[in-house]
Amino acid sequence: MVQPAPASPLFWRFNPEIYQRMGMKCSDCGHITYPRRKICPECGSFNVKEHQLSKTGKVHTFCINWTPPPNLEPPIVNVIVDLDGGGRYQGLITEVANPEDVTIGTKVEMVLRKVMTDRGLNIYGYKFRLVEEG
Amino acid sequence: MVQPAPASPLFWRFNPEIYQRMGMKCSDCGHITYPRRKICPECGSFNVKEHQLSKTGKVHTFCINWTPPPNLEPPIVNVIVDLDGGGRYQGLITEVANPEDVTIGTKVEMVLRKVMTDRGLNIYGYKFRLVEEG
Amino acid sequence: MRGKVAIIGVGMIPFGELFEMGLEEMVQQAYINCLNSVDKGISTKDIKAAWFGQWSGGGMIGQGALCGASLATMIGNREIPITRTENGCPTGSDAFRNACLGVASGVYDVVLAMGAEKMRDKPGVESLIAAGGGGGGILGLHPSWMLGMGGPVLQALYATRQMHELGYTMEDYARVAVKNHHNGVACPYAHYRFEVTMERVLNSPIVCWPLHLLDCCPQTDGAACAIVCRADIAKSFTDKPVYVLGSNTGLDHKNMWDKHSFVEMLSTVRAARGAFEMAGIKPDDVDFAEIHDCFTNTELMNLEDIGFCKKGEAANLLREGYWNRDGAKPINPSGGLKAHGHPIAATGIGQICENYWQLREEVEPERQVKLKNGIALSHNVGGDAFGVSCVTILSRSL
Amino acid sequence: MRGKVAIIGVGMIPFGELFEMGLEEMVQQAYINCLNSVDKGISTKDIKAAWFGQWSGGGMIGQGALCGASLATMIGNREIPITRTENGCPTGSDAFRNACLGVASGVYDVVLAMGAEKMRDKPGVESLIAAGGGGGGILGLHPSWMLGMGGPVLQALYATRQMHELGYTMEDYARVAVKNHHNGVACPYAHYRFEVTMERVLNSPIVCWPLHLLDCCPQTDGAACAIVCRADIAKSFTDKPVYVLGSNTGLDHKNMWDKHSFVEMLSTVRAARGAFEMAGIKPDDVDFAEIHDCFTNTELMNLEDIGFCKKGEAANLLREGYWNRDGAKPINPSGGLKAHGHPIAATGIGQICENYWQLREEVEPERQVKLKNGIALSHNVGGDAFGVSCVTILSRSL
Ligand SMILES: [Zn+2]
Ligand SMILES: [Zn+2]
Repeated sequence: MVQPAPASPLFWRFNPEIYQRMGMKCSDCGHITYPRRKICPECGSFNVKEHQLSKTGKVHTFCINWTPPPNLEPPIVNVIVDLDGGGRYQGLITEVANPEDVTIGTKVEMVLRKVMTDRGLNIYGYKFRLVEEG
Repeated sequence: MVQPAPASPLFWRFNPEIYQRMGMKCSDCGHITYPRRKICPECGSFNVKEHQLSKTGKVHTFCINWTPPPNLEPPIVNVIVDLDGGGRYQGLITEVANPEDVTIGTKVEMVLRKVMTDRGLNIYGYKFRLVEEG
Repeated sequence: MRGKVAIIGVGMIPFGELFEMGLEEMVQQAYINCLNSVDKGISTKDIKAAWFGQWSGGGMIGQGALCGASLATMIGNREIPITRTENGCPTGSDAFRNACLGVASGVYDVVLAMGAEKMRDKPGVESLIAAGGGGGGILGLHPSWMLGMGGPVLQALYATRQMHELGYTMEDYARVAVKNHHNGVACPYAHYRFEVTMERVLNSPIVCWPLHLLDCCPQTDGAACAIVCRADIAKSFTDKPVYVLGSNTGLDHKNMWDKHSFVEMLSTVRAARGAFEMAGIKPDDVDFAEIHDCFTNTELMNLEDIGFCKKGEAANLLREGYWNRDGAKPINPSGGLKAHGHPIAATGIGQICENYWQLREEVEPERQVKLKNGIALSHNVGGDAFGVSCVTILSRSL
Repeated sequence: MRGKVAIIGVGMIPFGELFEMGLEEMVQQAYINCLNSVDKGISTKDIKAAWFGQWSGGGMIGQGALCGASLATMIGNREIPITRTENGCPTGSDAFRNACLGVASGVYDVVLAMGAEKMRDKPGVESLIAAGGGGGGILGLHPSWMLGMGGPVLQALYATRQMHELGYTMEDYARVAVKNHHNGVACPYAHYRFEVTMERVLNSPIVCWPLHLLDCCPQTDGAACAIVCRADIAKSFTDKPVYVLGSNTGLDHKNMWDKHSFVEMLSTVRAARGAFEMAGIKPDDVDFAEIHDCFTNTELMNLEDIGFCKKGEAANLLREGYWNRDGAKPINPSGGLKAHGHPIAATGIGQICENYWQLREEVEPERQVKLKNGIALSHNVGGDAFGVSCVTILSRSL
């Protein structure tokens, strides 16, 4: 797979999106998404503004991948998370001993982790960790 | 660039094309080309047969590449060769001290050389060498 | 489009692991078969334009930069315009749609739609990775968002939610594989021609829970094409043309996290709605269909999204035999992607070949479905996050 | 097609090294500019289908699998069908052609043609290699045949033979750069807005003899789009629509060794012949043109192949000022690929934007060409071994 090097402009452009979890919200239809853009993908409105995505949410759906790409150790748990405050986020679960602990509705929070290495450089991003219920 | 590994089926399929210089000739329009195929690319005829390409010919056109891809040492001389007996062939000149020795009409012959390495394996093919005029 | 365009010939090669054939040879054999299929004969020179569906652009085999000239060289016809189209898994059926528009435009009387894909020159995992399943960069997004994604993951995220919202089970999914493998046995063009039992599916390794290996379609090489022409001149090529009633592409978000639902694909809903409208018919008017069963759970979702049944009913109907080859509405008599194979850009046109043959009642008696209205539908869904779907509706009469 | 299709709005962004913009933002800005350009206004909902020209598929930036859903998500319109097309360097103009066919088909009244390319997220050499200049595998061929090939090599093989057969010189080639850079200075959308002298071109490093660095167009990011509609409803959107008289794609062999000549490109010859026939006009009827000068020698060849002069005459006419912006037949008043830049899939639609503005006499007075017949032509050539060419003929009247 051809992919951008960690030093490429794509990575630089996405810094606020990734590390500050900066997304957008449509002033017309209320759709929340990321990355930021000029036009709402849901309704086509140009009336959009920056929106700070939450770090916490609940699992909307998930799967347990036993045949991930090289450099990922199976099983990995992919999730789509309903973020508190709106919007959905796509990612991986980290630090879970038993994949069966993840189910629809499970509470999770984002933690910064190394997501991959490319040509010797680390690439960081958010993964989801299960929230201990008190 | 995504490219096939040296052990991929593509390389196996092209063995006769490369090492035996096996091409095709159209029985209807006389067009000679490679690789072999079921339909003449020139006239669309299905009436084609195998054709043994010659090892010798004359330079039809050429250029001197000072910015070749990595792993090739500039200058390299690219040529299109009118093969004796018909057909044209595309390739690189080898073993020429002075690129200016190559010009339109120069006599050349094919010699088997290593053309590249990929993941530690050598890939062989033909290059063109200038023919000493007796 | 209805009433303007007809199919007068189709050609396909048996799908499979065709290590001995390059993309060019696959295309040429499908093309020769197609020309030969035209009842009253046709010459290359009769074809005035072509659309070349090709998905990977050669990423699988270093065939980058495939373009119109590639197909022109393969079929030996450089006197016509050819466009290469790419639209995810529906690439072939969308190329067919563009070919139909070309005819409907009045600019070209007779045109070719070709779809071909070489998936098997690389081993499975590497091939999936070449296609972008590997993570970073794909879709122009940050790897943090895409890490660990890929075809089975995308579909499994739907499958889990289908189980949660609709009560579907892994047994329901397995039953789709059982049905389609059974159909594939009778199809000489199919990649996998063996039966599977529900036990075998459920005991096959988990690829991505809740999907087993035998819930996934294979990686397949293949090529398929069709010649379409103005409906009013079709009878000069064959006494049994098949008419294009509707051909539509529907879209949805390219990112998973923008989807409104994981038990429904709006791309399919939109493609079907538009195609039925164009055709002036209803889902009930369709005799049988070829549906995009890239994964078993997808077939159930598609049947509902197309409108063949209500949301949540597809699995029950499957148990009752409703979708069987001899049932009320046969689905995937060819074996579907599951057994027939899924050479991306060839898949959609391969479905059209199958429907052409079925509507002309030319297939093996065992495989032939019963015709009532003489109307067939085919469907694909794919692309980024299943954001693209195509539906094609064919009829043996106008 | 003549008489059926009109352009009612266009949008482009300034081409350049747009490190701060991703593909999505480039597309969105071009789209917003395009909607805003429609004199009597238009809404997104008026657009009923789109064609998305995109060449690299994201190979340059890991944007593999770009498809209809990608553009739908970018422009926030998932209610319409969108096809991604790819056809080498003419990708944009071929997407435009498909959009015109869509309108002519009668299925869609108003459609969008979008072209966009991100070339500069990778450094130049790596970017060329990503595009297949690196040798083996590209085109599905053995590396023994493709080693050391790439854009400049392919064109230099023609340039050498032009010098041999037609007596062209490196000075002749340099003069093309001088002219087009001069034009580019006056174009606010151009990537390179500086003059060059013949000496500067001839003293720039040799990239691939006989071509110097300043004989080559730059690698550029960009996006451009156009809205086309049924000619008979165009006046409801603008009092000054521009009509599409002809739009044609011509092909030739995809392999260099199959070419009959290295001083002529049959792809261009065929594209032009068909477009003139469709338009019902002759080359002499064209006031001015945007021509594919990816390399300086290519412009001379194209002028001959299109039929603006006889083979071997283009360089003399250039010396005489015939092709200058104030000459008898202005060529590349925008600066051409050479100065305006060459973001592959955006290039052809960018030319159409320029011709639309010129025909409506909307550009800066200095850049405005003189109109006689009010007819403009644009041209691209590229793809495997320059096997694909597109010619588009526009007119301010029908
Ligand atoms: Zn909105
Ligand atoms: Zn021939």
